[in-house]
Amino acid sequence: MNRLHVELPGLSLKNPVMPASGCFGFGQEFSQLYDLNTLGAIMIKATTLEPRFGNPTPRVAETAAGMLNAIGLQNPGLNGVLANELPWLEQFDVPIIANVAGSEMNDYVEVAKEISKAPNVHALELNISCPNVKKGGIAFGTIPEVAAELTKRVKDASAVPVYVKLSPNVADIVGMAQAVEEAGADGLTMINTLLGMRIDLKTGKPILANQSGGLSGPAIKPVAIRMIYEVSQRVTIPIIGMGGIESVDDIIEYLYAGASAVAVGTMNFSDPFICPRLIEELSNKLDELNVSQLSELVGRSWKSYAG
Amino acid sequence: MNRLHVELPGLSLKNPVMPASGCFGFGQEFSQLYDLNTLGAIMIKATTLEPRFGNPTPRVAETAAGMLNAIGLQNPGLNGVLANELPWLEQFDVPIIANVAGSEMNDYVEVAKEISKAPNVHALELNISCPNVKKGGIAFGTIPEVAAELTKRVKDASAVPVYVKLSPNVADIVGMAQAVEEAGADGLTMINTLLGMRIDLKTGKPILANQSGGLSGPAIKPVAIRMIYEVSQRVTIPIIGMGGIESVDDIIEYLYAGASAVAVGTMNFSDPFICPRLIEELSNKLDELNVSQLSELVGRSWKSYAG
Amino acid sequence: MIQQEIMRVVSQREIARNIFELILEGAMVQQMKQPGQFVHILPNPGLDPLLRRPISVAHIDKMKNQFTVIYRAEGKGTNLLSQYTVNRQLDVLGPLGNGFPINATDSSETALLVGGGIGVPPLYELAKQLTKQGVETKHVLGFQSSEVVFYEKEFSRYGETYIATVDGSLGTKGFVTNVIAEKQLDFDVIFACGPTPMLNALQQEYKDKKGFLSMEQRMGCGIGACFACVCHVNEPVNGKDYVKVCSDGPVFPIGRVVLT
Amino acid sequence: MIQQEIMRVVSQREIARNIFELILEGAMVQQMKQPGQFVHILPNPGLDPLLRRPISVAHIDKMKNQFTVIYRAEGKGTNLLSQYTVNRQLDVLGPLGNGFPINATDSSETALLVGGGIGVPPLYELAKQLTKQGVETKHVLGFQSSEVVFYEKEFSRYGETYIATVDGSLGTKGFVTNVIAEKQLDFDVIFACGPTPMLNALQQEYKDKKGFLSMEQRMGCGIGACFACVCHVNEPVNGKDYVKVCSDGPVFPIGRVVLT
Ligand SMILES: Cc1cc2nc3c(=O)[nH]c(=O)nc-3n(C[C@H](O)[C@H](O)[C@H](O)COP(=O)(O)OP(=O)(O)OC[C@H]3O[C@@H](n4cnc5c(N)ncnc54)[C@H](O)[C@@H]3O)c2cc1C
Ligand SMILES: Cc1cc2nc3c(=O)[nH]c(=O)nc-3n(C[C@H](O)[C@H](O)[C@H](O)COP(=O)(O)OP(=O)(O)OC[C@H]3O[C@@H](n4cnc5c(N)ncnc54)[C@H](O)[C@@H]3O)c2cc1C
Ligand SMILES: Cc1cc2nc3c(=O)[nH]c(=O)nc-3n(C[C@H](O)[C@H](O)[C@H](O)COP(=O)(O)O)c2cc1C
Ligand SMILES: Cc1cc2nc3c(=O)[nH]c(=O)nc-3n(C[C@H](O)[C@H](O)[C@H](O)COP(=O)(O)O)c2cc1C
Ligand code: FES
Ligand code: FES
Repeated sequence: MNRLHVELPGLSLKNPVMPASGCFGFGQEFSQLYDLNTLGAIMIKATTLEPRFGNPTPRVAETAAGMLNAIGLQNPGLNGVLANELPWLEQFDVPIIANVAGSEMNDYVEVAKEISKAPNVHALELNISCPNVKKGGIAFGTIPEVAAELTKRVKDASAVPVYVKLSPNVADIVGMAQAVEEAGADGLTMINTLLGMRIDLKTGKPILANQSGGLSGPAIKPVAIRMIYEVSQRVTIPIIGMGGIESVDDIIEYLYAGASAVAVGTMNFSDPFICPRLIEELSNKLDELNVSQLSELVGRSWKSYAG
Repeated sequence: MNRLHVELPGLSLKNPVMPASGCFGFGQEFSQLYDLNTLGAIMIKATTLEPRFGNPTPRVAETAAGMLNAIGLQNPGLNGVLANELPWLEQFDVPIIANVAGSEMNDYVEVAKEISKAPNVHALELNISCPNVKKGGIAFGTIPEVAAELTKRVKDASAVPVYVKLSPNVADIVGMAQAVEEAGADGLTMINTLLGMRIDLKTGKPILANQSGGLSGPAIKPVAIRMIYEVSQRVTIPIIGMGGIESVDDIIEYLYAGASAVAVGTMNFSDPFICPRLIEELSNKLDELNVSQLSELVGRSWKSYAG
Repeated sequence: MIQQEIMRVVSQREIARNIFELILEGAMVQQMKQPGQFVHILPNPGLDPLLRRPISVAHIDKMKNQFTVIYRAEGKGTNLLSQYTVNRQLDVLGPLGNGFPINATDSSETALLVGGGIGVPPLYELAKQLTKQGVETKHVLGFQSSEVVFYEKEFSRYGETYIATVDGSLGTKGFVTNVIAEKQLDFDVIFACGPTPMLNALQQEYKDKKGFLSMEQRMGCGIGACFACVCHVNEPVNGKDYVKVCSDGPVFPIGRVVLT
Repeated sequence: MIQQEIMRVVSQREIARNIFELILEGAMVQQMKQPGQFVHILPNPGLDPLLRRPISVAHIDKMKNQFTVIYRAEGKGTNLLSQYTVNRQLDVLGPLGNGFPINATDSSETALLVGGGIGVPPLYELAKQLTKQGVETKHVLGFQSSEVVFYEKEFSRYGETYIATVDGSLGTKGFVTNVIAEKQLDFDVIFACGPTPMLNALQQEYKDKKGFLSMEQRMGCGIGACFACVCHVNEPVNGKDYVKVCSDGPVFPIGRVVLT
């Protein structure tokens, strides 16, 4: 039996490592670098009902051990993704997690309904936490009642399990997690980016054309670990953890905190081969830790265990 | 006229740079390294009504471009500070900003009342945002009504202007800032630390004995800049900015964002001479920027200005 | 094929104020196809700074397995880069993007190569390859001041070379467009790389000419996956209303991209 | 006086598996007073890693303006440190803390120096200074296994030296306490540095002896300002119920600090 195997609602993963949404497009570019079949899953870029161009540029800025982005959910729209992106991905034996976004609840519901029918979409990731769009996005992610309502409606519409992606820009992450769990979420993915800004010293204006953007990368890892540690003890649904993962030790830290699988975002840019590398290293790490199944590590930081 | 001079409620600062609370003790240690008279002000460690030992150790952990702390407000208590720390600081011609903390509203009020009478205390910094104490602390910092009520009562008790220190662990920082402004705050200091955690891979448990702690350092700077940018446009009281400042460019970025002065925390540990160094460099920077008064830079990122 | 390679520093020298010429060695050089392609360099292992820096290929030497980049040490990453000494190792991703189409010109034609500041480097390999093809090249290189002028002699070897400096300390005072007008330079095709205002001026002036412009944008991935570097286009390309500078460009036919 | 100094690397060598001996040169050496003091080293300019690393002074050479540290390359910072080669520069803050009081012993007495792992280094300068004062020193040094044993010969020069290894691959199998019991070592004063369980065992066993223990704690500032490194004490000291390891210690009289 494959020690790296992870079983989650809708997802039978050969390993727990997947690229995070928005950092991997729809896979085509990275497929030129390595075989996508090595991945546990792929979280594709957010899909909205209509095609979107997104925000003006500059859309990224560097920060200490992190970066800001304000892409603004650029994507070819539901029809484009259904017609081109998903069929192309069918050549790989990798479950796709479709990231669903919108400005109105109805948009979300419509996208969820259609995209969840695609044969290789095994789960949805409900993006209620994107900081970079004027309407919707993060608003859904900071008010528990709204998030719950949206979760319920998407869940009703979806043919596959629904993971809700939580925003860290809240005072009470546990309350938010419990609200969406109660509304029927099958799992959580956390965390999305923190809201941040950098100012260009030459112009005196924000670097990003959108002014503020989402902070990601190693800088935010401690925030993610803290939130997963708290939430995993208070919900029964599984968590896919993300935020600054750059090493196999980081993966272990996420598992200990309470994540069942992990996603790598920003670090794909600094090291485009990071996902296959981590998957390889993870196997050795399990030898070192002397565990026969990855799941033994999940939640170790708060579970009492023998040994 | 001194170009670095900054005039704020209760504070006539010879320059805008001061050490942040908790990163400088009560000044005695750093006074062995350099002349404290060079500083714009000193934000002393939080004072509570009774002496506190604080949390068990380990109390600090390193993170990517940042650190976590869970000191737990260790301090000699109001009487100790009044009897020993503040009198010792009187030898310096530097305004003291006294950081006030507590578990109950009454504690805050009592400390504020007494400590604000000390001759060298020119302002209070109301710490409603400490993540490292079980009672009070951050609870006051995440509910606007509670924060407002506390501000009002402390303001009534204090003999000097009151700055409220905001927690970044909220969804709506502007709402919080406006609530305390309305309650009578004379200024804001922002930001305190983000809640974070790291897990020790050897033990599988959180590194900090307190489990979670406050994330500080350059990692959080983009979050601080974003919040100051938003808040400074929506309140009329001045802001003292902090979070990861490590260079004179960072100071300019804070001023552009809307801060009127800045505090340096974590970087005092990596570079104990950072405050006097930045003060010196700031003067040259003003030449370079060709400005005759520091205040011209405040809020440039959102003010339209000629040139 | 895009490779990630730990390359060896062959040499590094400051050729003008804060302008460095860095020669790197490794197998990736064999993959370099066109002048105008770029590499994505990680200035430091570790997390600070975090992102790679896009730098154009300025000269390719396939025989020696070496290539040259020329860059300005400005911010954190490029300053760190300038501290790499001989034999140290550098993490490079490349070659990336689509460069200048040298086959778009034939040997009877004259090409005008226009570079501004750190937009000059990719034109050097271009001048070399065009010359080798028998194309006549003229070069107009614009800089801030004489202190940051570089490679004037090197370009002269391939053809007439004019310098413009903003402060007039060398060559014509003003911009590259002043030189072209003043010297009444004639050409069949124009190739340019430099700051957006320069490209914009050229695009407006020569929209009916054959020409190719190399663009800059802040980048994340450098390979087309993150949508950081998109630009609007004047007419849809392959059914899309945008292009990505990193993977569709950085070089585009004149008139294609909306410049402002 | 505490100084921050950019010091020069005089030498660096691996003296046992992952154990490095690093010699640094600079004016700060003149300020070093006691064995057992430490320095706070910034392993890297830049922000990753962010914090300094506390490392004990293992040998002082005032004539040459040089001092030695011995450390284990373990995490991010110490691994980076181990890559510094001769003549590179390192940002050091020090000397910090209060070390072993060598005047607490007179020349008629015998001192037992007990070190565990990377707690061994500060005892080396201590052995030297005590010997110079005419004090007889015996050394018990505990390690995990023979591969990480270091400085056995160097200590032997100053007095009887016993090695314990947990796996028995060198010297006595077990802990330093096993050696002391087994060899029935006699002494008037004990000095120890090592992991807390070792210090705890010694403190319980020898609470009535004259002795001094050097402690470790995670640190922020290293100079007493941040309250990261406090320990409870058994009896109030100067009216305080705690001490700071960095500025009150790292060496404390046996029995003073609550160890668990
Ligand atoms: C396709 C392409 C080719 C380039 N070729 C060259 C070249 O040959 N020589 C040269 O000197 N420069 C070139 N540049 C510009 C170069 O990438 C930037 O000067 C460099 O990234 C700045 O990094 P820094 O560490 O100095 O600045 P920092 O301020 O530390 O950079 C912070 C972040 O902003 C990005 N950034 C800052 N300025 C620019 C810019 N002008 N363009 C793109 N990203 C920027 C950085 O990449 C980094 O992510 C090229 C840019 C692109 C897009
Ligand atoms: C007073 C004192 C003297 C010391 N002397 C020596 C010595 O002579 N030789 C030696 O090898 N080691 C010594 N240590 C331990 C040494 O400081 C740690 O091994 C080192 O800080 C670990 O850093 P890292 O980069 O390897 O680990 P990382 O895991 O990258 O460290 C992360 C953070 O945790 C801190 N940390 C991790 N482990 C320890 C530890 N055991 N003690 C204190 N902080 C820790 C680091 O300083 C850093 O802030 C001493 C510690 C103290 C407090
Ligand atoms: C350039 C970029 C684009 C992103 N786009 C999306 C997106 O479309 N949908 C989404 O849910 N998250 C998006 N994210 C957030 C990431 O999926 C991830 O949650 C976050 O970056 C934290 O992980 P990291 O630190 O490993 O990057 C994006 C992040 C980046 C850096
Ligand atoms: C070790 C440590 C102790 C702190 N103690 C306090 C405190 O007592 N009161 C307070 O208001 N803030 C405290 N802070 C927060 C800082 O004052 C500051 O708001 C925060 O660290 C962000 O600034 P920085 O990134 O420059 O450190 C502490 C921070 C650190 C790192
Ligand atoms: S930089 Fe990522 S798409 Fe161009
Ligand atoms: S490390 Fe800061 S008080 Fe000891």
